[in-house]
Amino acid sequence: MTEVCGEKTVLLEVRDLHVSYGAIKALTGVSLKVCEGEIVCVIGSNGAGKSTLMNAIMAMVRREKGEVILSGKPLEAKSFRVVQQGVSLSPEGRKVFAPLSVLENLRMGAFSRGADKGVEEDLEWVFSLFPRLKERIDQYAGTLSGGEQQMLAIGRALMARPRVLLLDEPSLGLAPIIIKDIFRELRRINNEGVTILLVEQNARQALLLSHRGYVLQTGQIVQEGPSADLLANADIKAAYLGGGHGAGKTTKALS
Amino acid sequence: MSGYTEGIIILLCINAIAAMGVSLLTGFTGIFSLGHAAYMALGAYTTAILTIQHGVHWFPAILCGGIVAVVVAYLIGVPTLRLLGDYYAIASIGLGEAIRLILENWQSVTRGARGYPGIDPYTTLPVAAGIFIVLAIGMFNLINSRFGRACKACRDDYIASSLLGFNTARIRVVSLMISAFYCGVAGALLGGFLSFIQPVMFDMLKSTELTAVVVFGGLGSMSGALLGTAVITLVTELFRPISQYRMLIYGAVLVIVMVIRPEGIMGNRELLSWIKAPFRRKA
Amino acid sequence: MGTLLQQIINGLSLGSVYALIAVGYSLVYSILLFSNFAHGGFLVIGGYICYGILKTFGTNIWLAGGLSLAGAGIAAVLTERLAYRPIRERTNVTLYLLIASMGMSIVIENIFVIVAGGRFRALPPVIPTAPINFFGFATTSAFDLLSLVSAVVFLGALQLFLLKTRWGLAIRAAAYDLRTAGLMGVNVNRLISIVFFVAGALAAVGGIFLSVRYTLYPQLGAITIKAFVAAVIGGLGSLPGAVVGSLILGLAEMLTAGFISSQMRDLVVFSMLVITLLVKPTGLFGKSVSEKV
Amino acid sequence: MTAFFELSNVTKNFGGVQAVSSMSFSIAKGELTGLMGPNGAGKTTIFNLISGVYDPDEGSILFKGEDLVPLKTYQVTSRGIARTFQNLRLFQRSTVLENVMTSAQYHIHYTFAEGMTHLGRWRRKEKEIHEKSMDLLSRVGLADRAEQAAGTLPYGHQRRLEIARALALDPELLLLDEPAAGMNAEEVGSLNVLIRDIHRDFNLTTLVIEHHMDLVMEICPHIICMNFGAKIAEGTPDEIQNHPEVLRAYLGEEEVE
Repeated sequence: MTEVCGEKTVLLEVRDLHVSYGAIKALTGVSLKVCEGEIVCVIGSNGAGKSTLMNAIMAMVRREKGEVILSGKPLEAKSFRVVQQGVSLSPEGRKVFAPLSVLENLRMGAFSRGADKGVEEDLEWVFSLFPRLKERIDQYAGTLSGGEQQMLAIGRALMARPRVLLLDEPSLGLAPIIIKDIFRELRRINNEGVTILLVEQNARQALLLSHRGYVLQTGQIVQEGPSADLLANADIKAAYLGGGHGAGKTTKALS
Repeated sequence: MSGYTEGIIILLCINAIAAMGVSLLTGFTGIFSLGHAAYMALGAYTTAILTIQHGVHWFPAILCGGIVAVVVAYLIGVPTLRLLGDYYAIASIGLGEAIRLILENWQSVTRGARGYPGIDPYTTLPVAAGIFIVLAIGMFNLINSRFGRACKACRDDYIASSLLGFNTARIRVVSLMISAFYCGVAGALLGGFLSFIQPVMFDMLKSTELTAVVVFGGLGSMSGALLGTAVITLVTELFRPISQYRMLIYGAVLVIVMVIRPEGIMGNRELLSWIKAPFRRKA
Repeated sequence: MGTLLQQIINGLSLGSVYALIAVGYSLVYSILLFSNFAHGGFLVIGGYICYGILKTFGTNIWLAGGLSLAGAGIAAVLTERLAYRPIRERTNVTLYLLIASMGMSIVIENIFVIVAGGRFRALPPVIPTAPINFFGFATTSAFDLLSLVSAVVFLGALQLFLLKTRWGLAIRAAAYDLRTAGLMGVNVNRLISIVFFVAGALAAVGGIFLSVRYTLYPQLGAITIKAFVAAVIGGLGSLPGAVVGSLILGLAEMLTAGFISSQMRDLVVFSMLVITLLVKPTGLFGKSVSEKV
Repeated sequence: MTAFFELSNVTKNFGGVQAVSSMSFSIAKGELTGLMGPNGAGKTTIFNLISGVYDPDEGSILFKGEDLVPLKTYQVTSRGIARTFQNLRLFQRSTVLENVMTSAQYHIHYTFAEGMTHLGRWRRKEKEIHEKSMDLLSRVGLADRAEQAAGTLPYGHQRRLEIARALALDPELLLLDEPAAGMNAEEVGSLNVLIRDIHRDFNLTTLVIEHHMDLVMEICPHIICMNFGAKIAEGTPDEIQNHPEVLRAYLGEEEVE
């Protein structure tokens, strides 16, 4: 665990993160590292705490204990500061601003950059990644299809020019063919130098895309390693498909 | 007992009856109303008109006052209580003001804005205290019964409660009707206590005062509503020499309670939790 | 015919003042989803600042008006910071905000009762009220036209702000989803302060015109109830709804006063509220919101 | 011969997105059926359509021969259907016991006047409600937590409390929406046992939405799998496990090694 990044530098580090909602403990001591230029995925079933992890990094929920560090500097406890520090999130369920146009949604993504001249360039960059968005530039976001909304949500998060892009379930509710498109674009985005941390239920897709992976189960990391290893490891399927109970049976069925 | 003390106790009883009504609606059913003074007005005017113009004895007249308030609450409640949250709060202001305007403009019956004088002083201490005790017992029993639990269920989660088989719309209306009855009776007693009523006594400020007391005492606590009434009525008496500060204090109480302790003095607990369910002690 | 035209102009003028108040109220509602009952207080603060400055420093309406707008805006921001923010940060129960705003409304009103006294005060005659003749058809007052024009100017400015600026965009986004707007790097607390400032300043404009129309007194804020009604008729949280609802209400009031009886106008207002709530509870432009199960 | 419960050709759109499309299935009396599928497949929407939160755009939902579509939510309950919620909907401010009593009173009546005066049947019936609730709480293992505020229970316990609250309605058809979400392996194990036991002991017909594939496989002899609002497979656990569509839905579209 000591040197996951080897030669590369650690860009984002989560250290012993705890989060509770009232009496409900959602995260109990999550630690992980994301290296410069990497795609890291966190997989786990419904209710494992994946979205809570994303929201805690973004300071949308209170980090009860532990910290999140970006290039040696702790991320602040206010969401707008986190975005300014260089982390942005494409949230679960996309959450595009339905009554705003595609262009306005993208401009909202660049809000933290103020009057930065690079915004116009980045708009073109996002349109080059997702040409469908350019075709629908003046359309209300609410009228887009699910896949287009997901593209918009990712594009919007990219408009903040983040050092780390967080993605919360980009495959949620999308048809396989669209998921494939989106994951292909994610690889391209990564190739252009954006470090990505994504949480996914669609474990196979996420592991195929990422370099390294973590398995989250009821608020704790239970396994980690290079994605290829995780993918080959039969227990993983059981871990994210279920609580591990009766794992042998399921694993057999799926192998 | 001096007349002054007696007056304060009567006033306490009247305010407490109205506060219990509002507490059931706001604290237990989760409906925020800003028009409950109108139900007091209906009770007060009905009783005054019945006793003076029709020679009815004060006791049935007070009951009628309560019943008129219930009927109006029903007519108003059925259509408007479908609305949730702020919509109902605004509707209740509108309805409250409309009732007050009708009382002001219906000269032939209500004698208009100048008020209705000459009401029998039927609200003596035994009458006020007796009615208060009966209504208080009824209210405490009610919140510890099926209906009380149904109200709280609607307040906490109306979707879940409708899926647990509660007709939430009906529970909201019935809760409004009961609270209107309590306010109607309180209004009737107020008329008998002051011997004079006037539409302006039942304006939005009065409604706010009722809510302030309940919020201060604790939303979801009936004994809190009584405690709130006691504290606020007595403080008001203390501040009588500087009465222009009275409303300022009401307002400040609302804000401060919401900021510091939104659950009020009592939270949603009762002062004497054994009132809740006598047989539960052995459990 | 002449009377009708005249009442229509008066109605639109009154409606446009309601619109200034209703739009600010609706704007706050769209972001925080609670009815800010203290909104009427901002109007009164604006009115008294204007009155005070006109009385003390002579009759420069531009200075008095500007300071009045700024003062009411700042008062609104302070109200939010002191009373609402601590509640917002602790809970998402909007009922608590509603009750606190009721309290703030009473506090503001009674501060003026104590400090300025309950007297009715007339603003010095800085706004012309001379009658103006309309091609011989009707006469209306310069004041009515002026309040109509001012409302159009201020609402137009608001519209430009919302459509053309970065913060305006953020406000529109936040009106749809405040949480997600926060994810975009918007300082949500600052955004809310801006919204309250704008709402307070617009209320002050309404307050100045209302104090000319009805004189100034601490309970003048009670008139916001009509703006609330207008906002509900138009659809809570919708800005075009607030404007349309206000104009309808202003017209209804003036036509009732002109052709039926002046005592009936408030009753008409409240019956319109009831009818709207019965027929289309979400108002003319409102969206129905359903909770996720 | 009509089925005990039958969904036929049910379709529901939300603003152009088809959440459920032409879904049909039936459940025999006494069956323990699993409804599985990835997140966003439309499982919870099915529950909301059955319980009357939404009305379907097309199709019918028959329970013991009666169409549930025109009924309001509280009327659906009165026909003998109870459910739990994916995002817990307990009465947070009430105690654990009060939560169950709130639904246990559904079949134990006394009049409003008796409630107000605490005379007549009040004492006896309240006691009945109380005892029934305590029994159910012991059943789900929460009896010692009865006086605690529901919102302060740990996650797994809150899910069990929801089950007790639904059982207190004496349903014939019980709908469980992701009862194991957020539970750890150990809790899931004992939940399995609980679901199977109550299904048997209360003579229930049960429909369980579950994301945990192994939980469904272990307890449900009959499984329906859906994705994108439509049924993709139905059958026994063995059939489901080997169904290519199911594996694709769960593990991504490529062939499974």
